[in-house]
Amino acid sequence: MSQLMGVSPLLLLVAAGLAIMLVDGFTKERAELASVTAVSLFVAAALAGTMLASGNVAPAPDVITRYLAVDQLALFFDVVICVGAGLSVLLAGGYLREHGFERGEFYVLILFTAFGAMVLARAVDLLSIFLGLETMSLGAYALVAYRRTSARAVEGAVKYFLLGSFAAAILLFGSALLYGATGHTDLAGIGQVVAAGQADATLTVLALVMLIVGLAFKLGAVPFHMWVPDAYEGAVTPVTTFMSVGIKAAAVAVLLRVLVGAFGDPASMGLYTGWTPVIMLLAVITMVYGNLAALAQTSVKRMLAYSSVAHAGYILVGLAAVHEVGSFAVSSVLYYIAAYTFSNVLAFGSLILMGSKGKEAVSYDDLAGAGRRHPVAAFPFVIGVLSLLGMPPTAGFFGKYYVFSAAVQAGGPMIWVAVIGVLASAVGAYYYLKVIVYLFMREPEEDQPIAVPMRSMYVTVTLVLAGYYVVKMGITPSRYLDWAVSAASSLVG
Amino acid sequence: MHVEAPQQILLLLIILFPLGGAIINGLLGRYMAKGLVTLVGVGSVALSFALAVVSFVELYGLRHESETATLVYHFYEWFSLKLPSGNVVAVNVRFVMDSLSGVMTLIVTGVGGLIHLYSIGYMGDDEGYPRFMSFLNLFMASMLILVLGSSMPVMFVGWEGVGLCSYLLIGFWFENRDYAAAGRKAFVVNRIGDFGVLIGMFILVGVAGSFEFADINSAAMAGEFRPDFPVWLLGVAPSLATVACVFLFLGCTGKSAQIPLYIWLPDAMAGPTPVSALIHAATMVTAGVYLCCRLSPLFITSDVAMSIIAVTGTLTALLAASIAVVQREMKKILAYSTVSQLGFMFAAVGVGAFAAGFFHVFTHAFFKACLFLGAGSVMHAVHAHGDADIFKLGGLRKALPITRLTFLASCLAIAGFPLTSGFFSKDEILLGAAAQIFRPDDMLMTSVGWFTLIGLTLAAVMTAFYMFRLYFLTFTGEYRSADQSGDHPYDAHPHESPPAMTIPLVVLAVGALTVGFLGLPHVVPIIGTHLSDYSWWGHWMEASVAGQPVPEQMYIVNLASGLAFGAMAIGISAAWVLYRNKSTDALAEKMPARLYQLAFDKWRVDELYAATIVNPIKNVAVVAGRADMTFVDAVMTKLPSFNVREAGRILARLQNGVVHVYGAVVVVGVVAVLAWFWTPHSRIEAAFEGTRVELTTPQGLGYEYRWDANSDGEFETQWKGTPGTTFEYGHDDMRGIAVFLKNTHSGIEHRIDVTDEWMPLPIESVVPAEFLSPRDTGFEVRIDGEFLLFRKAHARTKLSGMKEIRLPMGKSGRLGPARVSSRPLVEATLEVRNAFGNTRRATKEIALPFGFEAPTHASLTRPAHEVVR
Amino acid sequence: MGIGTYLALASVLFGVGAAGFLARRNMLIQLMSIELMLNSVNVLLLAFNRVNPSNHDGQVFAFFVIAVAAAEAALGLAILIAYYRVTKTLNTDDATLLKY
Amino acid sequence: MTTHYLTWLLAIPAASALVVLLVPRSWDVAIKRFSIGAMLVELIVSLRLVLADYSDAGYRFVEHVAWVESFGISYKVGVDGISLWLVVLTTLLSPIALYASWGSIKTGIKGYALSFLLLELGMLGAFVALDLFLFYVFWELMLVPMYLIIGIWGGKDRVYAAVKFFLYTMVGSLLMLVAILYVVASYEKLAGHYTFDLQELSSLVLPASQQYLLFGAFALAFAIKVPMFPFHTWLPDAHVQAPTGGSVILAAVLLKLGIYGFIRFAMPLFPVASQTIGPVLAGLGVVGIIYGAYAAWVQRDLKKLVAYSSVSHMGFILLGLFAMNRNGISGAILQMINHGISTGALFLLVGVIYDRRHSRKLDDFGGLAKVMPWYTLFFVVITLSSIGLPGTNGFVGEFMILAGSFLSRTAIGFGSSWFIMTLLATTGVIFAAVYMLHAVLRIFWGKIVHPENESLTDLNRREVASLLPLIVMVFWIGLYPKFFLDKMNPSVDAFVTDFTVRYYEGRRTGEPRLVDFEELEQRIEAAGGLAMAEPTHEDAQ
Repeated sequence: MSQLMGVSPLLLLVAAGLAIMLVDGFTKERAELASVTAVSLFVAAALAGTMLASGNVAPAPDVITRYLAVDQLALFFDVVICVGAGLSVLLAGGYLREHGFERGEFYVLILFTAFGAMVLARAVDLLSIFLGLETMSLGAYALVAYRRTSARAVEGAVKYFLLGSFAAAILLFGSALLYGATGHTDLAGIGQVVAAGQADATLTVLALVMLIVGLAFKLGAVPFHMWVPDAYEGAVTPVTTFMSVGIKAAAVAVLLRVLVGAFGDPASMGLYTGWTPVIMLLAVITMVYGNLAALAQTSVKRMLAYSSVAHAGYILVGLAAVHEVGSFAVSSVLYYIAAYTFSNVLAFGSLILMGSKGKEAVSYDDLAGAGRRHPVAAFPFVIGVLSLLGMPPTAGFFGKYYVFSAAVQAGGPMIWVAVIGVLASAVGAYYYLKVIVYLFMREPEEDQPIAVPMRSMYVTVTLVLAGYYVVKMGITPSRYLDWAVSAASSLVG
Repeated sequence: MHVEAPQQILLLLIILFPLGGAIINGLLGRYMAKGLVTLVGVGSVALSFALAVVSFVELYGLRHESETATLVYHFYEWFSLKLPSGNVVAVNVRFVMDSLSGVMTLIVTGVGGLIHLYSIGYMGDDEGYPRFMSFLNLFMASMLILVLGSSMPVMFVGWEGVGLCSYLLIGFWFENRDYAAAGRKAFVVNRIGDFGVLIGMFILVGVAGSFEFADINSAAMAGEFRPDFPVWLLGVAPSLATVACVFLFLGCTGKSAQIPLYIWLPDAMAGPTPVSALIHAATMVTAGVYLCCRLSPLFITSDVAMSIIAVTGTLTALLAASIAVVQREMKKILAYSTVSQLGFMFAAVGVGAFAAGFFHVFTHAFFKACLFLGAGSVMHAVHAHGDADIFKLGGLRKALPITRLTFLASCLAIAGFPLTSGFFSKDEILLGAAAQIFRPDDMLMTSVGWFTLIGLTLAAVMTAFYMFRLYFLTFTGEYRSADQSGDHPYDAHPHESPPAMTIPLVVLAVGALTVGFLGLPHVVPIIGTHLSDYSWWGHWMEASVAGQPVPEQMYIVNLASGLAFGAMAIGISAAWVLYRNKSTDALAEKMPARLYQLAFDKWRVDELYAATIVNPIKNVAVVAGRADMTFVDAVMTKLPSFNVREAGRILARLQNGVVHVYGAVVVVGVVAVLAWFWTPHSRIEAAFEGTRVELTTPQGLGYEYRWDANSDGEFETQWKGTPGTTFEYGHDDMRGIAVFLKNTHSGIEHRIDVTDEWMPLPIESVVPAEFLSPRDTGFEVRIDGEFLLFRKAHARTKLSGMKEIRLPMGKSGRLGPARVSSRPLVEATLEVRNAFGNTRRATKEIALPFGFEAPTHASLTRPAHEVVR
Repeated sequence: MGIGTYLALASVLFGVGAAGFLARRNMLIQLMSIELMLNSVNVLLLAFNRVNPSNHDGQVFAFFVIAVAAAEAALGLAILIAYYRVTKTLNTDDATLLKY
Repeated sequence: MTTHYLTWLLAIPAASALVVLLVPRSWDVAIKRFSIGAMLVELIVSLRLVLADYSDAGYRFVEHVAWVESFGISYKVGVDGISLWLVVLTTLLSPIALYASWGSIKTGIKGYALSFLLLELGMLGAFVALDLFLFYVFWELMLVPMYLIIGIWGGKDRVYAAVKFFLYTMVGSLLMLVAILYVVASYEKLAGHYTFDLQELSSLVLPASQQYLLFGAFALAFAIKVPMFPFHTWLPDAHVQAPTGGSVILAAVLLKLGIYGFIRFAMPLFPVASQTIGPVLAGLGVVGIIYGAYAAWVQRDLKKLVAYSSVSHMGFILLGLFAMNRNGISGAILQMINHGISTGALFLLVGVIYDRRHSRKLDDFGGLAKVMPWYTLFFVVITLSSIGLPGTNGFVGEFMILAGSFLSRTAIGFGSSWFIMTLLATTGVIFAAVYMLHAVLRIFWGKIVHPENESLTDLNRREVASLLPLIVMVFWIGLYPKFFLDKMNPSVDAFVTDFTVRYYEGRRTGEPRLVDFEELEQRIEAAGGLAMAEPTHEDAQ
């Protein structure tokens, strides 16, 4: 049993998922499913966190490590995904009940989706990547379609599903080509063959292109981001929250593992010849497009969707710096995704909090004057957007600092990427501030319905937790930095 | 050697009393009884006067011990400046009473005290009386700081302080917005002058290394101001002294109402009459003359500046007098008269007769204060507000006997009637001007002397004329408001003013008649006797004021006196004929109407300024104000933000909701990513090791490489998977020679490909112009065997006497502020092939950091197109 | 037959699938196109496994792909049905409630 | 022994903000008293800093605690003669501004007090930070409260103004962040460890070509804050819309941070670039002087007029700063204090009539001297200070700045461009009188034309209490500036020397390198000092 400690968070989730499925099937009373689910996710996170903090990763049998890495990086993502999912579940506990469509399968789905994401995050074999990806995606498709009577929800789900499957097929085709080119399906083996130059170059390059595309799609990088705003808007807000943190984190993880793990040799990475310039370019257009398009939104939810596209761009900046500064860049990406998880939960959670039954807050107008009437409820929103915007002393600032620091250290063209990045985030300031403007500086129009904050212990707890960590990771980031560094070291020595 | 008396603290108290009075009356006056206000206001000045007298006596006594005795009070260090030389110049709050400032202090406190006294009667009923007293006291304090301050900045405190008081007092009746505007005009115009004083001050401290007048003057006497001003102005190189003096004089023209900045003074008559008497006649406006006298050793260093001052003073005297001749209002006439008299003083300064100029300051204080106060008395009597139209007056000698007599005395003095004070002072001025004419071998000075002498004489004629025109129209004939006809007639029954007003009048009139004897000249005209060994005034002033020597030749003395007397006589006679017992403006009827109108409109100078200076500036300001929120804000804010917002809107539109489009965009992305990998990429980098060159390029996935290191068309290496190669270049590989010019300052580098033809070397492309001396420009370069030859391109470029410089190939050297080096150029070619079989060729020119042995002529001239590509 | 043939077949299948996905307006057919694309991968995997006979990774992989494809199809159909229930159409051109 | 005064200085507003945050909204009076009280305690603590000995350069009250060790980020604070008075200015103006606000702020007392406390924290932090990261954190931190103050309690177009303020500042400071990162990265490549410690980073000498870009990034951030023409257009909007207290702090302290940034960070780190670009910035300062004055002259809104006058005044400060000598820099620092006092007071005074009349249009006034004599007195005194009348504080600063720029170069004192710049700048003295007296004329003199002005009440006790300290400072600095200058001069002298040495080192370099400047300066001093001079002209060898 101790041999399975390394993957215990995974097992825990599976067990919890199965248990809840059973419970849900046999009871009508599902009042506390949210807390049970959340607790199990947090326990999983705590398990992973303890191992991560102690630095001792329990050894695992080869049969597992062949497909799923048991290392610091995996644990780091376990924590991020579980925490993201757990907080989303708590939000759901408040949100779904308030709006009256709470059903047990939601929690099961989110558990299995999180499971898939965690599998994906530690996948070190093309097969496990595919399986993790599909597990996660199928859960996510279903979650988006959760509110199945809503036209927006099902339309979002359809689009997400069609495009997601299309991208998955591309990724899969790339995987198969890679297998053909190297004769391996495990990333380590592939990496060795590629680095040695023994792989079939043509197939490798084609595979690389397809893998980048497939993973960039999951990450939501422009121009593979088109599903993001629609799916995010269509899904119920807790699901949007989870997608923007958990799924994105998993995508980052696998991107790191594939690009750095399998294609980490100078020739494939090369600043002038390999994937680095591609990522750099993706980063630039993602940051610019995400921020500019977010500017034009009237719906806060959709704005946050575009903003999450923009944040994918910042993450890619860190990734593009790996070529030059290695683990520093990797850890910057890790820190960023962790900081982003809390910030985003805080922002989405606040948006949830600002509405109540029949008066859900979605657009800016819904927020007008709410801050003046309910300053306590609006306060976390302010912290949230400021963190997303990257104002000190919040986690978001530190994350951004870290990523751009990596870019600047990488030097050369990366400095200009950083410059574009900061300018784009200055554009971002506008729409984030708009939230504060509407909350505190505007009054609702005459005949406009006024948003009334919901009263929910679940949401409150979520916001307190997320807000606490947003501030804590901004003021005393050392511990989390250390975790990110040690996690990064398991990928790049 | 300075002899210092023990009770210097008096100097401070002289200032502090009025200052304290100002503060008390200013803050609490509103709540105090009128009597108390008076006590504080007048009492403080009286005390100050008493202390001034005590100090002056002290100083007088000390003069017997030492010629240069001064009283000094060092208060505290204000702040300090550090000069580029590293010396720290302390700016001390320090007061000095020497012969010049001693006299001025007496004038200020004495005349000031009388005017305070007068104000009790004149302003006693005004509801702003405490405020008035407070301002007046504040003025006294400022003026005393100006006078007693031992250094430029401290003087400047008073200088601006009196300007402030002037502003406050002109606009004393602030409910009349025109008055307040006149005050503002005075302040702003004075500020223009202050601009000059500030700049002048900086030049002084830059050269003399001190702000103290004493140090500046000794530096001036040591000739430190003789060198040329380091910045060329309009293509000429004036001396430091000239520039400094011109700037300082600009300040004087503001404070002392000279062309071009005199325009504020006539408007300043909006203030209550005591203010006009004290500030705008007796004391403040003479501050400019005082400053010139203070710095007389400096001014006298610069003939150019002196000439400018003399000419300006003369022109002002003439211009103002010509305006005064036709004005109809008492105070306006007196105002222009003041401007004109100030012109006299500056003319005196300009011809080097500083003591005479200052003597005129002294006498002028008496008669002009008396005249203004007399005018005030008249206005008080007839209940005229603001100003009194002399054509509505007349015959007041009966009603106002004391006023009339004192007024007459002052008129005589200002006209220069023999043995009155004005006679002596004006005579001295003309004497100074005349002396300039006869200065040997100096065309500039001679012509300035002629101009000044003639101009001042004319002005003196007009002075006598308009003063007596004023006198006759006011006091002789019949009282024209008696029958209450005409517009706005004055009170039908004028009465003499109370004693508080008449006493000062009498005192001042007596002074106006008698103080001239202090300046009893050394040589008496016509008679030619030496009355005494020296003129008392001249001797007294000698210690602190420089100047041209007073001439003793009889012909000069007689010429000056004759002119002065003649001018007076002509002026008074003309006025007698035209205006005595008359009620109409006889001159106006005789003059051409348009000329009269023009003179009456003050030659329309205000309008000219408005049209040429004020309005253009104001228009620019309006444009700037509008442009800021439209143009500048648009360019800096609105346009960028609009662009960003629109870009966002358009980009968001791409997201049109249709799945196919989404899918298509994904495919586009795939194609784009693939496109990057479709063709190989390379980037040649060269590293040097000895004479071997290591050529590398980044490795790529599945890339193969082959090199043609010397670009001769033959590949040295076969296709291989490793990117690098090494190569040793020889003569035959050389493509040319490049000369690199590098600015060691900025790191900017410029490359020139050289041949064996002369080519210009654009040194200015790397070295900012400010670091180039003219000789650095215009180099040419060419190759000569194994050397580079540099030579000057133009005759003016000198290279340490050498015609040409040789620089061995591959070595580097300095050319002015730029570093030059030469490098042989070679070209490397690389072909890369990637997994898709696509190839790409890259070439790079490499400048080798080492030279070859003498390159052959042929290899250098091989044309580029012969190279096989 | 050389590996090239399989490769060509797989590519063609994949291309057809992709083209179908991009060109057809019916969601159901798009779903089928995706299945086609997945199947092309199976062809590839099997072919490559033949080149690397030391283990059965490719074949195992193919099995998984088949299984997952089935799951995906099931879920996809469910979503399409839900969509159809709400909108009464499966035409993608009409699915533009969410845009900009 | 380490003292913790600076930490107290930062902890008090932070803790007070926390307290205010937790107190219920309805405790208005308690919140008001508490926040003012906290700020007064703060003032007292800051006065303790003044007591220290500043007779040689170097930082006092230094505290150094590692914050994020792996990145070399530390909590390092200290004051020297340059920042000392700015700290005191902040602690003095903050309570005054807050106290004065209670006249007009009636809603959201809690949020307002909270914002003010955080603002004070940010400003003080930025002034005392000796770690670039820490500085940046505080620099950004103060942005948000100011944004809220303008945006929530401001005038009609407050949202536009607030967002404009925020975005303008943000764009500049983000580029500065990249530049900071670059400097740190360069340092790390040479020294092998990360640090944001200013004193450690100071040993880094970068090649000129890099300095230009980096200085540009820093300069943009600071120039926007100053604000330097043409980056000033946010200022009039922000000022006009901000509530009185906000305007006061904005003008009095926030703008100073731009200049302070130049002195503390941009100039020592990039001496070659500042020496080369400095005159350009000084030139833009001169443009600002004249342009600001022109624009101020034609404004009809009093607050806008004062705002543009700030542009003009800050131009003077830029000019003094880049004169690169003790006079100019000391003058600039002193003038920062002066501008803080006089412009702060002017905004307070504008607030006084705005509270009474709800208008700031010059046209709506006239003849107020009749009904509000005390107000008139205060206003005129402050006006005189603003136009630099000798005896008031404004004069000393302006005089030193102009002297500094005039005597900026060779022994005799002038290079032609500086001569002309000084001439033009000095005309600003004239224009200052023009626009300020224009305002005074329109507001106070003349007859009362609007009947509603006849019943205006004179200053009340709260207003007098908030203005009086400033009036005292006006004359104190005006009459005895030595007290202030003596504390800053040693630091400024050291700064100038240090800058000169750095400049020469920077010019020599082709590659980034580390130089032990302390040792170098000792060597130079031993060799008899160093005078700033033009590059010598050597002939080609």
